[in-house]
Amino acid sequence: MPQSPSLSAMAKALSRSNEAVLLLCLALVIAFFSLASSSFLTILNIANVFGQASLAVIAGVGVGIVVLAGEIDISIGSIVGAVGVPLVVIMNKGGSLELGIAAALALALMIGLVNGYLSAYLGINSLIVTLGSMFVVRGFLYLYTAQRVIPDEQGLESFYQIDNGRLWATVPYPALMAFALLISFMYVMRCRPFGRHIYAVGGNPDVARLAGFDVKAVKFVCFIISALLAGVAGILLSSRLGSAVHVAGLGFEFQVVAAVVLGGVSLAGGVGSLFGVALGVLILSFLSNGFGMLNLATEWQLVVTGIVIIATVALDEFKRRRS
Amino acid sequence: MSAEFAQMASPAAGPALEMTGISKRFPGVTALEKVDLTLAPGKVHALMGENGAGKSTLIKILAGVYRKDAGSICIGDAEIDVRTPRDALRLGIKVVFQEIALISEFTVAENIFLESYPTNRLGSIDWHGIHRDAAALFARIGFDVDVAAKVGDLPLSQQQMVEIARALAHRAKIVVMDEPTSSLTPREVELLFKVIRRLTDLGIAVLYVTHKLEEVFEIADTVTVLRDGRRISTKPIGEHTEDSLIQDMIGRRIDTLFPRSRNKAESAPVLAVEGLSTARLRGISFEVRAGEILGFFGLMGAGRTELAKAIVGFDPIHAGRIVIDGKPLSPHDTRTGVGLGIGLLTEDRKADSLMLELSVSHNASLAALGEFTNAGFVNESRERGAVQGFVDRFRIKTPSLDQEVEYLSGGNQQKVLLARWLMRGLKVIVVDEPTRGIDVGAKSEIFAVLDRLAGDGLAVVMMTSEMPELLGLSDRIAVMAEGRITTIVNRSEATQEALLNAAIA
Amino acid sequence: MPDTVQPAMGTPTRAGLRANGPAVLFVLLAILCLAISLGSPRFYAAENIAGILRQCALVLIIGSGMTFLLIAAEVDLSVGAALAFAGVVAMDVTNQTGSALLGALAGILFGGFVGLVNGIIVTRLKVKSLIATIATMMVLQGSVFLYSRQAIQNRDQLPAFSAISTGYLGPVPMPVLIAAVTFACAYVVLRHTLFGRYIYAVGANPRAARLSGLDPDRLKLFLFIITGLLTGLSGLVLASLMNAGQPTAGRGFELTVIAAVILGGTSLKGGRGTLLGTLLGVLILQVINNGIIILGWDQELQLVVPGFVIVLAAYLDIVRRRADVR
Amino acid sequence: MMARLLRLLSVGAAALTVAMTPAHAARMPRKIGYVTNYATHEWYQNVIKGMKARAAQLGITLEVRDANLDVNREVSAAEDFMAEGVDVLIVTPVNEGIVPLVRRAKEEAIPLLLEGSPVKRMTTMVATCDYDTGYLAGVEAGHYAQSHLGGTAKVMNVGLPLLSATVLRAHGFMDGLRTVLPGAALVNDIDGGGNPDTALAASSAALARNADINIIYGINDSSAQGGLQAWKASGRPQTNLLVVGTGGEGLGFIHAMNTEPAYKIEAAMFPEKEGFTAIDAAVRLFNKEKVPQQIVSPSAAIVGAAGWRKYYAVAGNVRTIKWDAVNRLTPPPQCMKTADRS
Repeated sequence: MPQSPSLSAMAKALSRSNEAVLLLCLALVIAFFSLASSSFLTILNIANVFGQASLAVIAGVGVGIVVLAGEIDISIGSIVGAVGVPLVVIMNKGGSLELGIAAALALALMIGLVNGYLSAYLGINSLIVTLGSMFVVRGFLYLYTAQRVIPDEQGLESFYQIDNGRLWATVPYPALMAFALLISFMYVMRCRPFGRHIYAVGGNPDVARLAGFDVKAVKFVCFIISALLAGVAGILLSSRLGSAVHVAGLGFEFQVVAAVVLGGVSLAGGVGSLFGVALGVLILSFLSNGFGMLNLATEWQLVVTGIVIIATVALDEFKRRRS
Repeated sequence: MSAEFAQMASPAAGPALEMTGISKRFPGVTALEKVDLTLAPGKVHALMGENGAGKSTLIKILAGVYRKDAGSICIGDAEIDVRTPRDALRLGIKVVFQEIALISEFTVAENIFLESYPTNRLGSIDWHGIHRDAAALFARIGFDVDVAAKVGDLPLSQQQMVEIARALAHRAKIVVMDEPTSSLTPREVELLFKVIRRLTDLGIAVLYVTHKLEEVFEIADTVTVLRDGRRISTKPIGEHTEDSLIQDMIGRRIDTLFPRSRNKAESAPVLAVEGLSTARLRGISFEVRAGEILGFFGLMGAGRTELAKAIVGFDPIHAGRIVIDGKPLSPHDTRTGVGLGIGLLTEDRKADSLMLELSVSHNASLAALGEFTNAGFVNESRERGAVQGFVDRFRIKTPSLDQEVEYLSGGNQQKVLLARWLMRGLKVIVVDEPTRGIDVGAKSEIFAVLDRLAGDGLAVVMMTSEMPELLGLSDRIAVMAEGRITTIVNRSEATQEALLNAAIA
Repeated sequence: MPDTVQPAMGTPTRAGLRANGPAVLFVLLAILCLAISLGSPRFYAAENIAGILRQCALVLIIGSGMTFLLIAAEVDLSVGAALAFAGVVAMDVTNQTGSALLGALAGILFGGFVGLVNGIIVTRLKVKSLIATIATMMVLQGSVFLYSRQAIQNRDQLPAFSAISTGYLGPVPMPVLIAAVTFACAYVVLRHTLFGRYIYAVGANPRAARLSGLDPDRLKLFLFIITGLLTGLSGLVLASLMNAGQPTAGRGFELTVIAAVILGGTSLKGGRGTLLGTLLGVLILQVINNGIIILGWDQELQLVVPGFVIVLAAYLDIVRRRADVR
Repeated sequence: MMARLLRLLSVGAAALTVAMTPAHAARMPRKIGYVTNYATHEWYQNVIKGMKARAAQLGITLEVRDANLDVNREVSAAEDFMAEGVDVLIVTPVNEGIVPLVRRAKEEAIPLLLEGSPVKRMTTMVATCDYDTGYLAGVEAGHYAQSHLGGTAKVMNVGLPLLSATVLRAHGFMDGLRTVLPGAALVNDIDGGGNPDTALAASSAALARNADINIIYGINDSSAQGGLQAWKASGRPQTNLLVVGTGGEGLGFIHAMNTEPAYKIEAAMFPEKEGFTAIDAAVRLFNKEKVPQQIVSPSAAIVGAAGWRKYYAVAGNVRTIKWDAVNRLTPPPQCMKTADRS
């Protein structure tokens, strides 16, 4: 081979993937709103959108991984809401922020373990499993909080800063967090054996089994990753809201799944990339921000977003059938 | 690289692998009964037997897919325990299955190192090394392929080479090949044999599973024949004749395979295809008469399956017309096709024909269901009656009409699908590789059915890559190459050589 | 594999109909009713039963269509949003024309139209129904407010309109009657007609269905329309029940319906499922909801318990299938 | 229709400007941003109408964004407003999850006015008194029960535990009721989800458990109507029943009072007036005036069909507020109870 084969491989992969298309869409969206609204293309606003998108990016990475492994996780919305409780309660009881975060992640981990065990090892359809845990977790959340917001009474500066802090007073911390997580998981999916195993398991479980991968274990871990990332998103959110909000994350799962599919990840598994997922999230976030700028009523936002999703996915599907 | 190969070519001291008294039972059947098998380094050992004889079970045990119930497997004088495919690989056993075990979304190079990605000291995958080594491997076995290509984009034959290269990559000392030529062109078979000889030169022991006689005589050093899960014989190939092998395999003579009750039909054409062109086919024209079997021969990728799917209206066509009994079939529309009385028995039963979780009865009646219906309501008793009739007539082995078809053997599944078509009055039936993955017993039954159908005045179009099948059954033979029909000859003047030349042209 | 062994020999199972599936659910339902009635005899009060059945009606009407869709390996998440919109349309047209009949027709037809759109997006644009109907759900939730920002009241208090939900036929509440008829028709169609058999076929293997002369896409289009029409019908009943067209109604209703169908043992992969199962699934979920209130428990449990039940049922189904294979 | 309504409003309001506008012409904010929590709900549509009308009079640009009941979305929308640089920010909290937002607004020196419900560390809010509103209606209900229901009061509260405000209303109602009928009992206290269909479902189950009630209280109009519909669906007559709704959000309660015999009392909160008051409060904040913790927007208990005609005129699908009547209501300087102390 004349030039590095791995490079040519990546070049091929990119040309096949629809990330190029997504980048174009994103560019168009941004261009459109910049022209339509003077206050859109300001550093502060763009920074804001990245901050606002970060929750969905973080959770989207997790869900993306699960979908790439050929499963699905719609319990993340409930997890995002639930982890705030141990976090805030422990802080209020005089515990440290670190302790609270540990507890929050522990809760997420627990849910992930259950999801993973039921889906991967008992072989129950993951849509059913996570639908179930979505109900159960939200239900217990309501029970525990009696459907009241639990406010943070310590007012720890560090807790406030987690989501509301900004680097150089512009870049929101959550955006940095999301970026870091995205990059590291992109690296895992591309350059760590485990990442490749996920693709293999999603792409063709039988072959993966023959190749000696522990298919169940791989899926199991994917559910845990997804739950933990949802947990991280939940921690950021409760810092953003300065409290544990029982209704936080309601319907979040739909947004994220939509973004993941929009990002070109096939629900059949094995096809797609986390970069695509991030682009999917950004497109939706910029849309809703821009709509706000144009004072577009909620109803119109819903309508347009829905149509955009259908159009993009249909286009991608069309491309696939062509090639 | 060369260093590694040097190590691999270990002096042929003692057997590479010894299996003794291997037994395996499944609920209801005994798949293997005290089977012994010994592989010598640098030699090709052929494992023969009709489907159902236990070949696949044996190699799956070797591959760690199944666990053996009894017996022992030894490498050298150490007994080994193969729990998982990974174990097998670790022990230097590489099995190349019929269904290519590659991730089609991955590149060739990545697939080769699937089991154990080379990583740098940080534990991240060394992509550059992977592509370099992969290229080197293919150079070794004298096979040229773009290692950066997506496996899904390669033809089957090349995917098989990738599988074999994987064996080298893992320094396997034992390579098992399950029916490796079932989907290869003669040219590709040549290449495969070259590669196999390379492997033996490297001191690798090859277990070559097949049911094709000519190949065995060309490549094998020793032959073991299984029948009904028992070992019938193990001899050096020199001590075998074709007949003796067949005797051992099926305990019955081959000519009984192709019963011919008919004499050549001289009726009007029922199916006429004129200038048919699709993405893969160019100007195909032919006619089939009632009571005639027209065989289509061609190499892999000659376009037989495409033709089959086009003439029943499953795939879109660019040009040409298909006429059944004088009435034109509207293209890319199976409804009128079925209405006019043309049906297709597909090559890939699972993907294209079987409804795995539905019952034998529902599978069999699907196409004819309309005929058991009045005012939209299905008369189940009539339906089941009809199905039962075919179950008896074809001797379909099933515990009940309500059994999920998934749990039937390949042969019985094929009979169910035949019943699906025969239950409604067909004028033309197109059969694509009708005996793929079916054991010899069922084969001859299916041949008999096809023969009888033609006898009853059906026009039969048969796509096949099995020369004996072709010559045994067809009245006329059309040969295809690169989407064209190169020649159509009467069976009487057809010879294997002539057909092959026409196919390669 | 060429030499498939035949493990299932000797254990005949009613393929596609899974006779033993509903049995488990029936026992579950019986236990629930018994337990609740022990906790509170009021459970068996005629009006409570009527109340439960009235709630079941809404779910069951749509559930019948959803069962068709899932068996054909598709799904419709937009029913909740369509439910509300159809109710609004029905009420509005009733007010405009002064005829409850026209209103009812309009509501039902609107539902059918939504189904048509869903069907076209899925079968023509080839967008996976899971994502396609999430999108149409958004569109509907938005456009319903474009149609009417406030609840549309039964302006002229047409008794005919409220009768749709509050009326009785003998002892049977109207909605229950409507649901029963719908269910009966759906059951016969699925179990005894050509169409029903084709639904299973298309769900089990669309390519095989097409080779046998069916048109899977057209059939799926039909199924989306049917589900849509039934959603419209259900929306009409709801609107009548509330005596107004409420744009905000039906949030999350899609999950209730799908949960019930899944609980009924219908496979998300297609090709497997029964309406009997769906009926039991609906009854179980509504009995749970009702029981929690009757027993005066925390209403939050209305989320927790069904969650457990669904997963449990799915698990039992797997266990049973494993047993079948042995 | 919208346009026509606005014209009506501004005409009505124009008459008042003389009375309303402060004597010394204050500096006017250029642009006010309002993040509402549920723009598609009738209540907030009317709040927005009130705001728009007042802003138009004072020549202020008003931009409205909707959180659609998602507090995260609400914070984002407020963020965006601050990035755009509005002069005053008005927020209707979805819940207490906006505390950090309050701090950020302070840090960025943008005056922040809350509407509807309070949160910790806020400067001020404009709101009707939820407890008082319930209380007033409770008193009226008490009198009604004495004269029409034989002096017994067995209440089913179609509630919404989800929001502290709606909980306060229920408390207020019961306390008010007990001032007249000390024996008044809360028989069923259920979660109606604040929307009619959930309210309907929950109520019918609750009625099945214990139908021995004669008063249905709904924490908003949808809940009250859900409860009433459940009562009707169970085949009971409306005699000896009193239904009390809360909010006076839109046309719903007017229609109900006209057509439903039992729907006699409405705890009205006049959303238009609340919006109107909010804009004036925003102006005061902008001018750094001293403002109390809560600027109270008036509420009243409306009794019978005659009652609502006092405050509203209805033409087809449009209701028009009678400003003079509403403005004559004098709100208490502060509420009896608020979320903080509840």
